[in-house]
Amino acid sequence: MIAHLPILQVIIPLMAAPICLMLKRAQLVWLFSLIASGLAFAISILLLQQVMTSGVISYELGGWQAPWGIEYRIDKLNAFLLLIVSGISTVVLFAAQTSIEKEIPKNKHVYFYILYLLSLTGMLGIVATGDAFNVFVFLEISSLSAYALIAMGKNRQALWASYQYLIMGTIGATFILIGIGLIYQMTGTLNMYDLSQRLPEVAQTRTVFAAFAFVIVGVCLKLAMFPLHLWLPNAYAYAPSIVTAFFAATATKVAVYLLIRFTFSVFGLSFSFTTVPLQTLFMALGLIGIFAASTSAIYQRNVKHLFAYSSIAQIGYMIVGFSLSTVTGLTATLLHLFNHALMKGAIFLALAAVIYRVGNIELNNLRGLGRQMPLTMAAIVIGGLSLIGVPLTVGFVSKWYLLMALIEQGWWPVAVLILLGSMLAVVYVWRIVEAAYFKAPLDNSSPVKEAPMSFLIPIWTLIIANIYFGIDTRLSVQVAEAAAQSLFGVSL
Amino acid sequence: MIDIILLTLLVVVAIAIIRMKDLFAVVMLLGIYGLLSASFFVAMDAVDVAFTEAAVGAGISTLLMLVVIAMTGRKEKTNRHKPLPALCIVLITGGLLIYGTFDMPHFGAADAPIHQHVAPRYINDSMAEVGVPNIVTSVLASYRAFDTFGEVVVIFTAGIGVLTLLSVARRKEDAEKISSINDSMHEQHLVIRIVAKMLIPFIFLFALYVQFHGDFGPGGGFQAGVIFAAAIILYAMLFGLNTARKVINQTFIQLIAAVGVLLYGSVGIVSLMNDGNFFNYNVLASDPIAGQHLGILLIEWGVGCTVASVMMIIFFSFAGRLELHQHNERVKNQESS
Amino acid sequence: MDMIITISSGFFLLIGSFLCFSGAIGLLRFPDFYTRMHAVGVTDTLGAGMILVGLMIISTDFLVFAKLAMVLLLTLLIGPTTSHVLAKAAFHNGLTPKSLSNQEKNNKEISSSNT
Amino acid sequence: MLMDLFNHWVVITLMMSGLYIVIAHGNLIKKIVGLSVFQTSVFIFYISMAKVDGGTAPILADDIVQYSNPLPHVLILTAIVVGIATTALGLSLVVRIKEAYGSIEEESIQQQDNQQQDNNAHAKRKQEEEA
Repeated sequence: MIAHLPILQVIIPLMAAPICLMLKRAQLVWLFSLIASGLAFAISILLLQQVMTSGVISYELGGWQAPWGIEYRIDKLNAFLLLIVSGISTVVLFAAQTSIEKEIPKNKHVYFYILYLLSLTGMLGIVATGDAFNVFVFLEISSLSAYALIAMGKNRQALWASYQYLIMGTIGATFILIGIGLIYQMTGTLNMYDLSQRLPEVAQTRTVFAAFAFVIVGVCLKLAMFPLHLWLPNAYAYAPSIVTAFFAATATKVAVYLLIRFTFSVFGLSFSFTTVPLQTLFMALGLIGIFAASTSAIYQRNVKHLFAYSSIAQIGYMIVGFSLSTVTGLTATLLHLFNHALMKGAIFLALAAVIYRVGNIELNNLRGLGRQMPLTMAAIVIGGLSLIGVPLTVGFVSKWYLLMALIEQGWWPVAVLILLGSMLAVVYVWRIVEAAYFKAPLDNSSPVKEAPMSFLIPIWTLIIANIYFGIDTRLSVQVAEAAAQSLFGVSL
Repeated sequence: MIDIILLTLLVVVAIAIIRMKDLFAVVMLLGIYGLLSASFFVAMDAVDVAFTEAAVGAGISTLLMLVVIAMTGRKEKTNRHKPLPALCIVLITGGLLIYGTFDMPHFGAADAPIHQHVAPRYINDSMAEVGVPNIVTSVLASYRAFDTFGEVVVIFTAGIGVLTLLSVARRKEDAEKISSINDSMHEQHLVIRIVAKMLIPFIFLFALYVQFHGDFGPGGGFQAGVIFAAAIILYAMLFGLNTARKVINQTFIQLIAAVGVLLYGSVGIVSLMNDGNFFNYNVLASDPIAGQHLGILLIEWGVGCTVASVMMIIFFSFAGRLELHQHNERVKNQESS
Repeated sequence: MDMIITISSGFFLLIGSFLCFSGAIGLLRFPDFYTRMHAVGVTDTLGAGMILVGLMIISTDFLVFAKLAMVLLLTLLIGPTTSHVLAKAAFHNGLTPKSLSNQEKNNKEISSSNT
Repeated sequence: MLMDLFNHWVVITLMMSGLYIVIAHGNLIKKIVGLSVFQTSVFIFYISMAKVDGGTAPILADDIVQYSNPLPHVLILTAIVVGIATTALGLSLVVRIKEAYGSIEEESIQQQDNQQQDNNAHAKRKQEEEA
C-alpha cells in the first residue's frame, strides 16, 4: 500500500464524501469525516518523510506512462503543502460539530460535511497532481464546494459574497483554462514535467508569453493578490466561521502553491523572471497589498473583516518573498505559508468560539471578553502577536527569513517597508486587545462562559504549534529550505 | 467554409445577447448559441463534444435559466454605470490573446505540436492498448480516467451545492396542497401528455443506447445521463412535480448520485487491490483488453448514474422552489383581494 | 435504376428545400404570431420530412435508412405537437390573432413585440 | 497568413463578448449568461485547435488515415460538465439572492447592503453613547 500513498491521499476524503450522504446522521457523519481527514493527515506525514529521504515520488494513474496518462508527482514542495492542508483541515474539523450547531440549520449539517470533504479533496488534488489540466478539474471541485459553503452563512450577505466569489472564481478558472490551452497548443503536452522540458524551446514565442500572463492572472484571482482581492473580505466575513477558519488557513496557500508551481517548475525560472518583468511587478504589488490591506484592516468594525484584510496583507508578504526569486526568499514564502496557516487557523477558530458564545463579532461585542473567555481571547492575542511577528512566535521566524532574503539582495528600503507594514499590524491587533481587556462590557450584554472544550482543544493545539515552531525552527525551516532548494536545483 | 458561416452566426448571436434587455430572449439566444457551437464542434470533427454541448448548452442550462427567470422576472434594468472600465479590461485581455495568436500554429495545420506529441499514441496504439474504436472514449475512460473521475465529482459537488441552497423543508400536508393546485393546471395539456407518453420510452431506450454504444460511436455515460434525466424532467413538467416525486423518490436519487461516484472510485480501488495502479483496468481480468473493457463499462455506468441523478436533483430543487414561489404569490393575491 | 433513384431523391430534396425556404420567408413576412408559427410548422414538418425522404431514397446502407426513418417518425410526431403547444401557450396568455383584433390598434403592437 | 489566424480571432471576439457581459452588466442572470458564453467560446477555441485539415472524427475505422486530435475533445468534455455545474450553482445562488434581497440587480443589492451597514453603524454608535 505504501506505493499508493499519493493517490490515497486524495481518494480517501473523496470517497468519504459520497459515503457521508448515506450515513445520514450528522454526528456519525462528523466522526466519519474527521477520521477521513485524519487519515489524509497521517498519509501526508508519511509522504513527507518518504520524500525527504528518497526524493520525488511519481505515481502513474491508470498505469499509463506520464505524458499520456495523468501523473501524480510528489516533491518536497507538494508534500509540505499536503501536510499543511490536511493538518489544518483535521484540526478545524474537530471544532466543526459544535460550531455549526448554531450557525447552520440542522437539516443541512450532512451536506456541510460533504462539501467540506469535497473542498479538502479539491485542494489536495490541486497540490498532488502533476498534470496541468487535472489542476483545473480539482480547482473547480474545491471552488464549487467553496461557493456552496460560503453561501451557507447566516446572513443574506453571505449569498451575495458567494455569488461575487463565484463570478470572480470562474473568470479566474477560465483564464487558467485559456493559459493551459495556449501552452498545450505550443507543446502538445499537459504533463507539468514534460511541459517544463518542452517549453524552453518555444519560450520566445508570443503565444507562450500570453499563456503565462493568463495563467498568472487566473491564479492571482484565486489567490486574492492585491488588485484582484475584492471578493475575499466579504466571502471570509460572512461564511460560517468554521469555513472561514478552514479557507483562511488553506485556500490561499494552495493558490500560492499554484503560483510557485507554474512560475518555477512549469515555465521555468529563467523565463518567469528574466523574460518577463515579474520581479518588480510582484514586489510592488505585494508591498502595496501589505499597506492597503493593513490600512483597511484598521478601519474594520467587524473582527472577521479585520482578519480577512489582514490575510490579504499576509499574502503580500508571501508575494514579496516569492518575487525575490532566490532560495532564501522562497524559503521565507514557504515558511510564511506554513506559519500563516497556523496563526490564521487559530485566530479564526477562536473567533468561531466567540461567535458560538456571543453570537456576533463586531468589535463592540468583544468588550470585556478578556475576563469572560480568558483562554479564547488569549489565543487571539497570541495569534495576533504572531501576525505582528513578535519573537518566540512563528510569525517572527518567517519575517526574519524574509528580511534576511531582502538584505541579502540589497533591498534595504523594501526591508524597512516590511517592518513598517508590521507596525500597521500592531495597530489592528491592539484594537482587539483594547476592546477585550481594557473596556468594560456593554451594559445590556449578558455575561458569557468560556468556550467549550471542543473549541479549546483545536485552538490551543494550533497556538502551541505556533509557539513551538517559533522556538524550535528546525523542522519547518529544514523542510521549507529543502523544498525551495529543490525548486532552484533540478527543475521539478 | 461552413465553419466560417457558423462562427459568423455565433458572433451575431453574441452581439444580440449583449444588446437584448429581455432576459427571456437572452436565454433563448444562449440556447441558440449552445446549439450553434455544437454544430461548429461537428464541423471540427468533435462529435462527442457536440453531443454533450447540445444536451447541456442548448438543453439543460436553457431549461434551468427559464425556471429561474420564472421566479425572478424577465426584465433587465436599463440604467447601468458606464461600461468603459469593462471595455478597457476586455480590450486588454483580447489584445493580449490576439498578440498571442501571432506565433500560433495555423488553423488546421497537421504539423502543429499538438498533433506531433502525445496524441499520436492515442490514435495509433489505443486500439491495441484499450481496444475501443472511439478514441475519445478510450482517452476519457482509460488514459485520463482520473480527469473524468474529477468531472463526476464536480457534478456531484454541484448537486450537493444546489441541494444545500435550494432544498425546502416543509410539512407533508403543505406539499400536498401546493402541488394539488399546480397539478390541476397540468390537466389541460392532453395532447402533449399523450405524445410525451409515447416518447418517454423511446428517450429511455435512446439513453441506454448512448450509454452502451459510447465505445463505438459518439456517446457515453455523461450524454446518456443527461438524456435519461431529460426524460424524467419532461415527465415532471407534464404530469406535475408531485406525481413525478411519487415516481422518483428524492432520497433515492441522492443515493444513486452517491453510488455513481462510489462505483467509479471503487473500480480504481479494486485495481489497487489487484496490485495495479489506481484505475489500471488491465488487472481487472486475466486478459488486459477484457479488463479495459470491463473497467470502461463500469465507470461509464458510474458516470451515467451520477449525472442522471444530479440533473434530476438540480431540476427538482429549482422546480420545487418555483412551486413554492407561485404558491406564496397566490396566497398573497388572495389576501389582498 | 440509379437514374430513377437519383432523380426522385433530387425531386424530394428540392421540394423540401423549397418548403424550408418558403417557411423562412413566411416567418419574416407574415403579420402576427399565429401565421408565423404556421410558416414555421410547415418548415418543421413538411420541409424537414421531404428532405429526410430524399435522403432515405439515396441511402445505400440499411442502418442509415433505418436511422433516417426513425428521425422522420420523430419529427412527424414532435413537430405538430410543439406547434400546438406554442399556439396554446400564446392563446392562454391572451394573444389574439390579428384578424380578430383589427379594430384595436393596440393588439398589433403586442403581437409584434411578442414575436 | 491572415486567413489562417482569422478563426482564432473570431473565437477571441466571442470570448471577449462573454467577458464583457460578465463585467459590464449588472443583472445577475445576465452575468451568468455571460460566463456561459465566455466558457463556451473557450471550448470553441480548444476544439478548433484539435482540427486537422482533411481529418475525420477520431473514431477508428478501416479506410481512414487522418484523424483529428482526440485529446482536446476529452478535455472539453470535462470542461463542459464543469461549466454546467457552475451555471447550476450560480443560478441557485441567484434564486436565493432574489428571495433575500427582492432584486437581482447588482446596484440595488449593493445599495441595500450599504444601507444595512450604515444602519448597523448608527445603532452601534448609539449603543456606545449610552454605554
